[in-house]
Amino acid sequence: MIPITTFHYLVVAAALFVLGVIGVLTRRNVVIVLMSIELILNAVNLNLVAFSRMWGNLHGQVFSIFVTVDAAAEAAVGLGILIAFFRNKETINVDEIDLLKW
Amino acid sequence: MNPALNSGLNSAVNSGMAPVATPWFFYGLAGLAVVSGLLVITRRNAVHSALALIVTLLAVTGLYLMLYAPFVAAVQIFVYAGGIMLLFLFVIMLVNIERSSKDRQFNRMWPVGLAAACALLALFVSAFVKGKALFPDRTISLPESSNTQQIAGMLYGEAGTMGAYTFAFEIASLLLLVAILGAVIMTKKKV
Amino acid sequence: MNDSPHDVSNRALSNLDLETPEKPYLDSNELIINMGPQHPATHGVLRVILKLDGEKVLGTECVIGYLHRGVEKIAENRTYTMFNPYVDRMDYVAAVSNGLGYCEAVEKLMNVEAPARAKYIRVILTELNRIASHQLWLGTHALDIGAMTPLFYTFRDREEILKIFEKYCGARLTTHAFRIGGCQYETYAGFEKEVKNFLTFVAPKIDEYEELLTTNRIWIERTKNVGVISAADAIALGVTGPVLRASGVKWDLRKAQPYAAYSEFDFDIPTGTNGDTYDRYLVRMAEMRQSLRIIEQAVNRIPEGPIMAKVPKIIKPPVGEIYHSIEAPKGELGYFIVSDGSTQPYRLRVRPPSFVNLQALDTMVRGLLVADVVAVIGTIDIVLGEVDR
Amino acid sequence: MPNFIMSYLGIKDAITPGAAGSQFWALVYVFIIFAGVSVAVMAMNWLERKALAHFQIRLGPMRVGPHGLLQPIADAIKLMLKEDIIPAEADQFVFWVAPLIGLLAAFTVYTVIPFGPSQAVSDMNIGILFMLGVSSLGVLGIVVAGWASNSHYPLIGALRSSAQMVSYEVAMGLAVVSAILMTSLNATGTGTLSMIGIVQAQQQQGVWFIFKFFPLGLIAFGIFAIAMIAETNRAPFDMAEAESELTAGYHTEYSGLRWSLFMLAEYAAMIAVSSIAVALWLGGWMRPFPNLLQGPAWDFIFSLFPGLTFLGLAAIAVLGVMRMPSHSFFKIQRVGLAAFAAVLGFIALLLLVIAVAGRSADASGAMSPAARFREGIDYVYWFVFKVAVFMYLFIWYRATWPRYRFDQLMKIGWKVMLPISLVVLIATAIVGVLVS
Repeated sequence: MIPITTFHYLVVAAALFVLGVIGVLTRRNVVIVLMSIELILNAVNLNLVAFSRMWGNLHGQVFSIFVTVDAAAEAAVGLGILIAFFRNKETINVDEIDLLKW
Repeated sequence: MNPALNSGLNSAVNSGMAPVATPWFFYGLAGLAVVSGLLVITRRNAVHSALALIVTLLAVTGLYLMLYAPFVAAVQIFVYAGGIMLLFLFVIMLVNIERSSKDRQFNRMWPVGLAAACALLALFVSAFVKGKALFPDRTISLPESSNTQQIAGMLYGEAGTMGAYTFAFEIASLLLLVAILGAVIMTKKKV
Repeated sequence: MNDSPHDVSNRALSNLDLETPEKPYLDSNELIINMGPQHPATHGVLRVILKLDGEKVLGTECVIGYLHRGVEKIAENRTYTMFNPYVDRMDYVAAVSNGLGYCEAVEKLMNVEAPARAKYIRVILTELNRIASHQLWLGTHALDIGAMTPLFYTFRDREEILKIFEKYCGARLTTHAFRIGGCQYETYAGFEKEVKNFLTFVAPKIDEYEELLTTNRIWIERTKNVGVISAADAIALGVTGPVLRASGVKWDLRKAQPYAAYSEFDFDIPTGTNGDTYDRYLVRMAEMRQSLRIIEQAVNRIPEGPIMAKVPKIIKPPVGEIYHSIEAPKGELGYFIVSDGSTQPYRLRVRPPSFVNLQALDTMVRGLLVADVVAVIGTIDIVLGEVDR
Repeated sequence: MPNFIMSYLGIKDAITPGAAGSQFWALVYVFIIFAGVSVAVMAMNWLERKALAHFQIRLGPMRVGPHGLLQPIADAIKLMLKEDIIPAEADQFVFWVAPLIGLLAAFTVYTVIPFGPSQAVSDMNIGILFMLGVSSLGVLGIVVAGWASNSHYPLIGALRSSAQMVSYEVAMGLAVVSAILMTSLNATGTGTLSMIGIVQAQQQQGVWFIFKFFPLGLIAFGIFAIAMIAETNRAPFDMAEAESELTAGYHTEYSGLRWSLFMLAEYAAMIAVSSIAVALWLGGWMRPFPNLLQGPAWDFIFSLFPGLTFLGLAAIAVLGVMRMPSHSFFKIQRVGLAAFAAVLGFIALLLLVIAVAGRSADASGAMSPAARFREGIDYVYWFVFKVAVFMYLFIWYRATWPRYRFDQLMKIGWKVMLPISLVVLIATAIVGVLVS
C-alpha cells in the first residue's frame, strides 16, 4: 500500500474545488451556489493544511483559520442578501437576479 | 515565526511513530468527501444538498485530523458544521423551496460553465502531472500535542511579543463584525 | 400549498383575511396555523386559527361547536324538572353553579322562594364548587404555561370538595344537587364539620399554590402584561367574572344583584388593576379565599328548617319570561326562559360566561406570541361544554 | 494467565487507550461506554418518572416490576414494536435520517469524556472544543427533523430550537473559555483543551474551578449550567418541544422507534453536557477535598463510598420489600424487589471488598492490581456521582418551573448571559494575569 503523501490530499482538494466551481457556474438556486462556494473554500483549506504538514510549519493552518472566518462572514452576508432579495422578488434563482435595482 | 519554534518543528520529523490511521481511512474519507460533494451540486432539494455538504465537511475534518491539524479540525466542526450549516438550513427553511425544487435546476449557460470547470480541471491535472516534483514526497509530522498552543502563539504572540498574525487576526474579527452588522441590516424589514 | 390539509383559505372567515393568495412564508408573509381542535392546550375541542407573522399573532379566529349538543333545543322538549340535570353538562367543572342558576331562574318564573336553609346549603355548595373550578383552572393554566406540578396539587385538594359533593348528593362531577324550589337532600350527618375541616385544610393549600407561582420569576414574566384587556374593552365585549374584575371593574353579581343568601354574608370583591394574565391569576386566588370566608359564615349561621318550598309535582310556570343570572366561577351565567304556561319551556337561552369571554381572546392576543395564546386561553378559563352547549 | 491480563491492563495504566494507540482497548471502552450510557438513559428515564411523580404527590410507574423498575424495558419494547409511521408528505430520507444525526452527535461526545485520568476512550488535545462542536451538531438532527415532517408545528419547533442553540452556544462557549483560561494558571503557564488535562489542572492547582477566583468561577459555572439546560431543550427552556404550545415540537410527527431515538439522544446529550460541567468546574473524577483530607486513611474512607452507596440503595430496596403489602398478589413483586436488593447488596459487597483489598496494597507504595482497580472504580464513581446530581437537578427544574417564552429566552441569552459571560471572561483574564 502506497503511503499517503501531500499529493493525495491535493488531488482530493482539486476534485472538491472543481465540483464547487461546477456548482457555482451551473446551478440556479442561490443557496446551492453559496454552498458550492463553501466547497471551494474547503478545498483551499485542505490544500493549506496539507502544505502546512509538508513544510512542517503552521502558517498554512493559521491561514485556513482565516479562510474559515472569511467563509463565516461570506455565509452571513450572502444569506442576508438572499433573504433581503427573496423578500422583494420571491425568487432564489440566480438567473432571475438580473436587474441592478428592484 | 520565531526560530525556536521552527527548530522545534523540524526536529520532529516523522519517524517511527505508529500511524493512528491507515491509508484506507484516507481513501474512505476522500471518497466520502468527493461523492457527497457531487451530491451537493446535483441534488434538487436544497436541504439534501446541505446534508451532503455537512457530510463533506465532516469528511474533510477527518482529513485534517489525519494531517495532524486537530485545532483546524475542531474549528471546522464548530464553525462550519455547527454554525454555518445551521445558518444555511435556517435560511432554506425560511425561503419556500417547494417551488424552486420543481423548477429547472441548472441555468441556461450550464454547458459553458461546465466547459470552464473542465478547463480548470485540465489545468489542475497538467499542473499536477508536470509539477509533481514541486511536491516532495515528505511529511513532517507536527507535534500534535502542542498544535493548539503553537497556533495560539502565531495568532496572539507569546510572552509579550506580537505574533506573526496578530494584526491580521484582529482585522479578521473586524471583518466578522462588519459581516454581522451587514447581515442584520440587510435582513431587517425596516431599517 | 393549496392541496395541503391545513389549508383553510376556502373558509369565509371574517377578520383574518385568509383570501389573500398564499405566499411563501418568510417573515413578511403570514403563516396560518390551526391550534386545535386536537391540541393539548385548547382545553377540549376549541379550534383557534392563528394567523402568524413568524411567531407573532396577527389575528385569531375561534371555531367552536365541536361539542355542540343542542342543550337549548333539548330544553324545549323536556319538562322543567327533566331539564335540570342537563345544565350540569354545560360547565361541567362548575355543575353546582349551573344548577343554582337554573333552579333560581325557574323559581323566579314561578314566583316561589327556596327556604332559608336551602339557600344556605346552596351557597355552601356553590362556593365550594367555585373553589373547585378555580383549582382546576389554576392547575391547567399553570400546566399550559409549563409548570406541571401545581396541577397535581390542585387536583389533590379538589378531591376533598368532590368527596363532600359525593357524600351530599352521590355524584362528584355532574351533581344535580339542587331542585326547583330548594334542595332534594338534607345535609348528611357531619356535613358542617366536614366543611369546616375542609376550610382549615384548604386555606394553607392555597398559600402553597401561591408559594409555587406568585413570586416565581418565570411565572411573572410569562403572565405580566400578557393578554391585557382594558376595562372599557372588557365591558364593550361583555366580558364578566374574574376577567372583568382583573381589569379593575368591581362588578360581581353576588353583590350587585344578590341572589340566594349572598346579601347576608360579608365578603370582598377582589379586583385587579392592569387587566393582564397575572392580575387575573391574583384575582382568582383572592376569590378562592373570599369563598372560604363565605362558606365559613354560611356554615356557622346555617338555619334550621325545611329545605324545600311548596312546589307542585308538575311544574307549570305562568306565561311570561324571565332572565336570571348568577355569578358563576367564570362570570355571569344567565338563563332566559320563556314560558307559554305548559310543562316545558317555550324557549330557553343560556348566557354562558365562557362563550362571551372567549370573544375577548382576539383582543387579548393580537401582537403577542404563540406561547401567549396558550396562556390567554388558559386565563380566560373556558369550558368548551359551556361554549358550545 | 494473570500476566497476560495484566499486560493488557498495563497499557492503559497512565494513558487512555485512544492516545496509546491501543485500538483493542479503545473499542472495548467504546462498547462499555455505549452500553453504560444506554443503561444510564434507561435508569434516568425511570428516575425521572419516579422523581417527578414524587414531586407531584403521585407514585409514578408501579406496575411493571417492583416500583416500576422494569418500566423502561417495557417502554423500550413497546416503542420498538410500534409502527414506524412516516407521513406521506414528509421527506422520506431526511425524516428517516434525522434522529440518527442527533443520536450520533450525542454519543460521539462520549469519546472524550474523562471518567478518570486513563478511563476515557481518547485524550484528544482539543477535547473540549471537540465536545462542544459535536454536541452542537445535535441540533442539526432537530432542525432537519422539523423540516422533514412538512408540518407547521415541527417547523416552528425546529426554528425555535436552532435559534435557541445558536444563541446559547455563544454564552456557553465563553463560559467554557473562562474555565480554560484558568487551566493556564500553573507553573508552565500553558493551558490545555484536553478534558483530562483540564481536570488535572484542577488537581495541580488544588481547587475546583467553580471555587477559583470566587465568585468568577461560580458565575461562569452558573452561566454554563443555565446554557446547558437550553442546549438540551429541557424545562424551563424546552421551547422546541413545548408540549402545550407546539404539541410536541420537532418530533410531533415521529412515533415508535424513531421517536425513542430522539429521546435517547436527548438524555444522552443531557449526560454529556453535565459531564462537561463536571469536568470543567467540579473537579471531574476527583473525590471531595483531595488536598485537605489527604493520606491513606482518608483515601480508604473515601474509597468506601461506592460500596456504601450501593449498600444504601440495597437498604432502600429492602425497605421497599418490607413495606410492600403482604397480600399474595404482591408476591412476585416482593420476590423481584428482594432479588434486586440482593444484586445491589452483592455489588456493594464486591465494591467494599475491592476497597479493602486495594487498601492493603497501599502500604508497600507500589500499586497492586487491586489498588489500581480500586482507584479506577473511585474515579468513575465520583464522576458518575457528580453527573447524577446534575441529572437530578434537571428533573427538579422540570418539576418546579414554568416554561419561558421564546422571546424571553432569547433576551436572556443575548442580553443577560452573553454580557455577564464576557465580563467574567475578561475579569478572569485580568485576575489571572495579576495573580501569575
